Amino acid sequence: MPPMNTKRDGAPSQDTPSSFALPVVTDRPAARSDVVGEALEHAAANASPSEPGYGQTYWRSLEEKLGTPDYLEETRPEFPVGADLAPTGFARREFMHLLGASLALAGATACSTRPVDERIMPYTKTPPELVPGNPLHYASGMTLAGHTSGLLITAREGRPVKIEGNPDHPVNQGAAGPWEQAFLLSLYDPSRARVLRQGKSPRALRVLREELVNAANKAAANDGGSRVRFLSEPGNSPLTGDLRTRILKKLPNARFHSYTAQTHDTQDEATRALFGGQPVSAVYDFAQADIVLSLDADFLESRPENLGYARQFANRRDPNNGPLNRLYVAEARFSITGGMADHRLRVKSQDVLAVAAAVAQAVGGPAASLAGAAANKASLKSDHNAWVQAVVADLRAARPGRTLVVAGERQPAAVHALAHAINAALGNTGTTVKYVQSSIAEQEGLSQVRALVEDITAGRVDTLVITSWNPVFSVPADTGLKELLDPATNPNRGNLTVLYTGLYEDETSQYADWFVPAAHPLETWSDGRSFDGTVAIAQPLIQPLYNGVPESELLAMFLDEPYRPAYQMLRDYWQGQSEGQADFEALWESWVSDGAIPGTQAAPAQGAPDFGAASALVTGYTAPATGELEINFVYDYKVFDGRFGNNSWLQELPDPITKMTWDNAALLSPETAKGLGLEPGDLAELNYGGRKMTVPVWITPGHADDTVTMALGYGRDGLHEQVAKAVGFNANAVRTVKAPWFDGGATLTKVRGSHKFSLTQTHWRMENRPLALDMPLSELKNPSIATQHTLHRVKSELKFGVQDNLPAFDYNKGPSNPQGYKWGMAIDLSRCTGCSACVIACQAENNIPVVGKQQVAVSREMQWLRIDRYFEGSESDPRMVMQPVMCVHCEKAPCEYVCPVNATVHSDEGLNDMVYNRCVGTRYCSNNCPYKVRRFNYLHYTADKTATEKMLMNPDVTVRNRGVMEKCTYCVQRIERVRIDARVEKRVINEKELQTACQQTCPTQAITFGSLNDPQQRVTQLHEDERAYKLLHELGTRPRTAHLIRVRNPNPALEPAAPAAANQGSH
Amino acid sequence: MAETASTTYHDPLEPRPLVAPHHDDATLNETLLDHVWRKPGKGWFMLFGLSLSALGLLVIGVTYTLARGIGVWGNNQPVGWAFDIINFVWWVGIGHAGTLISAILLLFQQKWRTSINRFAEAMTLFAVMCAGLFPLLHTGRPWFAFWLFPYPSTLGAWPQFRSPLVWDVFAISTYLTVSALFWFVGLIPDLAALRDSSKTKLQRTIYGLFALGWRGSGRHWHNYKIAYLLLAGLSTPLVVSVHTIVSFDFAVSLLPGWHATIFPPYFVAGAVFSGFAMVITLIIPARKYLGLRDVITDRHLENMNKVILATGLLVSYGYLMEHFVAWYSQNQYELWTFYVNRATGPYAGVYWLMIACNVITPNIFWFKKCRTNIAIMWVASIAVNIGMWCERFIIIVTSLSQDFLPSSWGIYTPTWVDWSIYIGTLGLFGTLFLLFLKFVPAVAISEVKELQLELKHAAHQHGSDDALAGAGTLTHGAH
Amino acid sequence: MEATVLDSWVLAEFSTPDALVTATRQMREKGFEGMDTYSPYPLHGGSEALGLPPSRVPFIALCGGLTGVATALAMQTWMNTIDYPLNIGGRPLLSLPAWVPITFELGVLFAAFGIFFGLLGLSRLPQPYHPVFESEEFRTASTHGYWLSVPQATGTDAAPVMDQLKALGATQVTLVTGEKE
Amino acid sequence: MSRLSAAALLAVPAIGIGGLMAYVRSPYVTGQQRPIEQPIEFDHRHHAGDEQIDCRYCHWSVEESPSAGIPSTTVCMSCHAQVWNKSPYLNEVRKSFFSDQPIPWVRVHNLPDFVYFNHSIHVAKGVGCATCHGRVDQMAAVEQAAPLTMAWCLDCHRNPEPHLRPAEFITSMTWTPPEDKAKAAELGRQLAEAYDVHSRESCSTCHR
Repeated sequence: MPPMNTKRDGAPSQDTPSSFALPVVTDRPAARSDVVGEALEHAAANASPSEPGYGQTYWRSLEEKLGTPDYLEETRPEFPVGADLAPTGFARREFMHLLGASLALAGATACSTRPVDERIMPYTKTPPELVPGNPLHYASGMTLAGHTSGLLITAREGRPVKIEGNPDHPVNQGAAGPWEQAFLLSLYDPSRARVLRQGKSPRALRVLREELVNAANKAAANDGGSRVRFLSEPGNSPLTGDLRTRILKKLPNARFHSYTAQTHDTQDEATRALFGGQPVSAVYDFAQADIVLSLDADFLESRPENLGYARQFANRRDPNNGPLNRLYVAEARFSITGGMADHRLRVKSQDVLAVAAAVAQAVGGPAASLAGAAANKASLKSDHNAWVQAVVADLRAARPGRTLVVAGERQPAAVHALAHAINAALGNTGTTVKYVQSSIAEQEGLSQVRALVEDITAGRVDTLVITSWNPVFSVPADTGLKELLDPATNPNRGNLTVLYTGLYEDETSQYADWFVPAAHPLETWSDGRSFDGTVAIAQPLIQPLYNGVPESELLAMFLDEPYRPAYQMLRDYWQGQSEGQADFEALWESWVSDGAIPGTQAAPAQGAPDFGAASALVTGYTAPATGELEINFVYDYKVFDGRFGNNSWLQELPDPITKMTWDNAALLSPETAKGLGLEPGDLAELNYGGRKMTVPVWITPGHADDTVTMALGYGRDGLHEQVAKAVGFNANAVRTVKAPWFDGGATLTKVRGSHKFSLTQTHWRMENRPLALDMPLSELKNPSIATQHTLHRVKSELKFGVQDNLPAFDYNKGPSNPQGYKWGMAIDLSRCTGCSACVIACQAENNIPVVGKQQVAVSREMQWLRIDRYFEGSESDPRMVMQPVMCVHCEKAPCEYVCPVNATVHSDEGLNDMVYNRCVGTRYCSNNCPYKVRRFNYLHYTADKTATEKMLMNPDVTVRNRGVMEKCTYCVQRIERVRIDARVEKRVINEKELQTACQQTCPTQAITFGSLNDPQQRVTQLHEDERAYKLLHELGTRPRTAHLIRVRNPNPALEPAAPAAANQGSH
Repeated sequence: MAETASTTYHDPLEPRPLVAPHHDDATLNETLLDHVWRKPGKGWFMLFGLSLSALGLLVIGVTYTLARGIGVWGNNQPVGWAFDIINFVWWVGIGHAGTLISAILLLFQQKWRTSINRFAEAMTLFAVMCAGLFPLLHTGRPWFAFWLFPYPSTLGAWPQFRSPLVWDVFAISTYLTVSALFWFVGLIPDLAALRDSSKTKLQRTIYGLFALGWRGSGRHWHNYKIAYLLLAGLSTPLVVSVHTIVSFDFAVSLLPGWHATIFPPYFVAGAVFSGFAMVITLIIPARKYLGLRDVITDRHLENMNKVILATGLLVSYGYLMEHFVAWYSQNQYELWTFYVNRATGPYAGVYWLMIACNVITPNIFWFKKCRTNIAIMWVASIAVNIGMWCERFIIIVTSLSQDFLPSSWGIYTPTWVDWSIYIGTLGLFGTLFLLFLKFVPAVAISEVKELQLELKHAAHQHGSDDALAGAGTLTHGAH
Repeated sequence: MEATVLDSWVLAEFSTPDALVTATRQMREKGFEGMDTYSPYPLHGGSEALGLPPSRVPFIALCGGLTGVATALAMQTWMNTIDYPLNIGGRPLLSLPAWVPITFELGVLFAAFGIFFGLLGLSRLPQPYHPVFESEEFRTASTHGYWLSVPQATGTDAAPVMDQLKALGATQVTLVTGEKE
Repeated sequence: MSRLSAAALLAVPAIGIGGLMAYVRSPYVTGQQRPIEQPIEFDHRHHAGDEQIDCRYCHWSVEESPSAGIPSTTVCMSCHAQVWNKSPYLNEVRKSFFSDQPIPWVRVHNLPDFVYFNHSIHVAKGVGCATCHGRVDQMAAVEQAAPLTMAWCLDCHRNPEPHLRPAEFITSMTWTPPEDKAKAAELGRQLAEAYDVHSRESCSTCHR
């Protein structure tokens, strides 16, 4: 556990909302100046005039209302007595507002001259745990698609400014993916919904509560609520589960349907079949697995539940940890996991079953019988045979229980069943695969939505409460939900009352009769289980900014109980759960401050898998149509199912594989595109299942032939989601319930027109340059002549007077470097999956602006850290290698000597300091930087930040003005803060207490930072590792960042050693 | 553009005259000052209007840039410099010809310089003014550009003298200052002549103010002659040093395509090349408009074409050497830049245009027919100007757009603001130049008179018209 | 300009530069001092005829140039090496080769200033007013006239000098009186 | 005449530039010598001078945070609930306390936003309050004592020893180094040694 943030302060112990012990922050003062109005006005201005029925007229009337003072009076948060805003609330809020403009936001107006007559607003009553100017850290959590991950959130004077993984959480272990980190941005998102409304009229919360209580009481009395339906996210929250139980007690005939766009339908189906209907999850242990076979499983992608897997896997890619594992991946599109593969087989998604069956057949045991059943569903392509045979041989040669086969969630239950069977046959059950009770007990997925749709169609529903994210957008088009909710298409719509709660006015909210703005999870108390069962307590960091209502409080309204705030409900629930345990108070405090409840891991599943029962899954499987193109739908690495669509950090994050920002595309392999006469950026008409859609085309090397892959989550049309609007196209429009993930029979025809994509990397070849080095471990140990030459170029000594004419500066402890640190970094390419969590971490930590699609299109993206993605080998079936590059802090920095004003200079400890306020912006440094890691503020990218958005800024980092160069600083603000703490305490900095933001969040620990003057530090050892080399070493820049050669562990049977060396790079 | 009758009667083998023989001091004075007193013609006003509208574009472009930021240009992450520095180098290069004509030819006592030196110096001055705009504008925060000057600030910080940009600041400001001084010192006697032949009190006062009270005193001439010669002597190494320093902007960096030791001579040659071309481009219409065919004769033009040929060959040699060194070093990055990126990359069209204009075009001047045909040389000179602009584009944009890491390669596309600022500087140049033509003697009158006298002496001594042409061998100073 | 001391000159115009030079030489041989010639361009042999010593402009230029070089070297060394030494890309604090361009430029600049201000100073320019400007005929001195001035003590008879000048070929001779500078 | 115009030619720019240099160092620009009127007539002469209240009583975060902290109203009221609790001068304080509205103090020492100054490290290394803030105990309304220009910061960072004082006098308004130059220098050396003072001049020390 890397205890970067060891201060675990702020376990609140009092029990009223007023004593969250957190400063209450809203942009209330801004609200007085009619922020609501402005937002809605903005939305109205941007709303499409052709919008049927729910367009401008509606908003104009709302707008008129918003203009009047009575309205504002009426819509003030109207909590029942006892829940009203605390008396301290206002003052702190006020303080924050003004503070936001001055002290805490130091840096927001960087590079201006000295401001005059600035006001300082001190606290009237300083919260006891807070020292103004110092950060506080709180444990919390984030729930995504049925998994709650543990977070550690940094707050400055009451503003959460950074999200990191909770080091005490068993899955996160300090790491956090892009989604968890970017979650923070959505908290301050000015386009979040803020008006509770019935139809077109704003309503007070009290009115809603009365309405719901009445409705619930009436329904209970009439028929036990048989006409009431709830559509919610999977119930991994114990508190919500308890509320459900209690609602069902009151309304026994009501029904809860669980749906989240990222379903576990098929894997669930498989495990339920194996375990006699029990809800069971498979938990993998990659640390034990010597040979891993992924059947279209992207288990290294950055989804929160994969963070632990990624770390385990990466530890097995480091030759210093023992023999490398070997990863085989069979998949259609290039995924993050596919990029890490030693051997990747490009197959259509529908052919994965054949691969699975062939492997199952070969390993024998229960697998063979299932494989037999699969034989007539799919037959292995002859050119896949050699690959499969090699995999089988490898799996069988490995020690029993030391292999692992993982099936992807897009694959049908049959593939999952086969994978489980193969694991059983290889003796992996109980070693690399463990079956535990699932943290989600109920059925979930599209089947649930289908059941709901049937009920509504049949007129069996009159009240529908939707708490799951935006089902109208996220379900396939043919589900029929939208048509049922839309009065224009459903004549009986009047009989149905729909209540929807969400963070945004989105596609679903426009059909809701009641819309309740939800409290952001960082604004309220909640809990949730991670996929391994561990319960995390998510505490709020801030009072609701936009009057959002917590889901738990909304559900509690159906119970007609005296009002209890979410905090009270949560605490009461857990007090009830720990009945009989002494001193609940202390327990609670430790849970909240640790963020996780110990001992809540899921129990092992009952019994052993019964593969006989699973054969029905295989025999019942209907293979999709072959012929034409196979269409594939995948979740997006950035916006997931679309719920992060309004998150500009994620929209601008380059896709790990395509490096595309602000877009999705129909991805094709080069051959297929050639066959169809399509070029990147062309428009094509997609014809599939009777539906047509025009899509822009992009070509990715390594994509399976005759398949087209489209990411979901784009083409959002939420009313107020300004960022997400009109980005990409909505692939759900052609998706069907029958084949939600892949199907055959699609065609693409070139049509007129083109689409401008914004990519951050357009050239995918290394042009034989020794940049991201990648070779089999055996090649590194016994290098060929070509490899020796390459290694010579990247790591040979630069002799003074021969290759180097500049005398070395003395960075040892001494007069020129009194404190004796020599900062350096090491990046292990063997560990890096390219997940991009570090990019978001850097963006959040360093106040990096988002520039928008147009600016990315002209190569002006601002991310300090980029992940270079190269393909090696043939264009049709290349290998992929990721290389994170940020400023390497050259000791002989080419940027520095060309700066005319000393704006970029070296510190005594070897940092390449960038002094924003001295920079005049000649851009010479960037021109002369061979790594091109410098970023220039071509425009004033932070100019239009609202007061609320400014609260996100890290006050320790200057917000850069236009015309100023910027770049990675090795997180110098962290160094200086830790240094000052250490210096005040008269000690040296401990390696553990100082981590850069990218290093801190990296799930695979690919990034290491520290002082190279200390031989004990990990970074020093990595710099001396035989794999360490310096990027563009031959230029004599002497970088402080070392990259470690990525080593592969190819199966000699598949990859003869000789040609590998030829591709290594140099000539 | 046919030639005037006054020169066509010469035997083609005979050297052409430097000053048409039918002038004395008074008529020279009249001819050369005529355009100052005359009301400008329609053509002048038309050109002036055109220049002013282009200047308007500059104002719009610059205002917009200052208001929004450099982002309104096409510059981006790999291509940090583009039109801004291309135009800077291009204008500085053009400026250099003026100084060279004026100073180097003076030092080498090339008599034919006298008719065109004022003209060329003015061109230098205005071109350097246009050039000087760009280093200022191209900074992200031009309001802090004064930080490049060493002054005792409250920050306690200084400029960084290892940076070629600081060298540039010193070089360009020195160059502008010295050029202005050189030009002004040369102008003083002519301003006095203007003052003394002025017809109104206002004219007399204004020209009198600028003439500083010059009376043509022998004691003044005594110091003046040596001062002017010394300024010329200083300007010569200065002009070489300025373009050397401009080339250091590139040569000192480590970018493939920039990092080359041949840059200083190659840049200086290129500057002279483009500068002489610009002189031709401007002087052909100007001498027609000003009626100066008698003092700016065909011989001047032919000599300039010879210089263009020579420098064009030098520039071609520079290209050749760049490619040769890239091949000889077998440096992977250099090879890519010179043999893949330039010739076949995204900007290959510009590259081949550059080759056509800079390598092929000057070779037509091997032929006397081309050297003496006004139409051909005018078109060729414009081609060279375009070619030299392309050269800077190739050096700057192409090298930047594809450097070491293929991951960060990018494409540069100019925006309307880029174009309007470029065209705007042409307008600024044109405006200043037309004002110069209107208000200041475009030919150094005192020098022409002196030359006239010398030529007459020589003719008298040799009793032959040959001497009119051979007068170049006469010394300039006292016998 | 409180001094009202008056000075007088005899001005004589000659038709050709050669005549002027010859006349000047002869006048000087006759012992006239403080004469000056006026011509639209430098006269060949004019300086010798007036008996002027070598110009001091080159010396001033040399001093200026050397001052520039010394200033530049001292400035760069003091600013980047002594007053605020910074580690710039690992380059030596005293990067003398990098100091060369500015040293050269500043040398040239100061030399040029030396020349320009030296010229102005030695010629006592700018001089917006001079008594000779009172003479309308003298305006040809900058266009096509060749003039000789001979100082004449105010109040004394100028006729002998004027006669002598006429004898030497002057086309016209006048007496000008004005305030002393 | 010519001398005069020549002199003017040279003198005008010289005077202009020189005047500008002087101006930017003057209190007009640095903001010194300008007592700031505060919403409450808080008198440091009384609190820090007469009553000898330690600076850290009110500015309590100075030893642990970058910010010395402006005292919250509760700090004022910890005394003024007892003393002067009816004084009309303290109306605003009481109003703030009971209405929970902060007192809008006017900032006196205002560094640009791109400068990160940290109080705790300076106090820990023996730089006293009065060193930068001047004799606050003699100011009726607090004014900025030092120019707070970068060059002024650098002066001390380049040679901190003369500005150090023993930790026990860190908040003292009256402590002065020994009269004797040699003794003062010796004390500076000793303190630098004892407090392990290594003032840094790297840019990122203050600019991040």
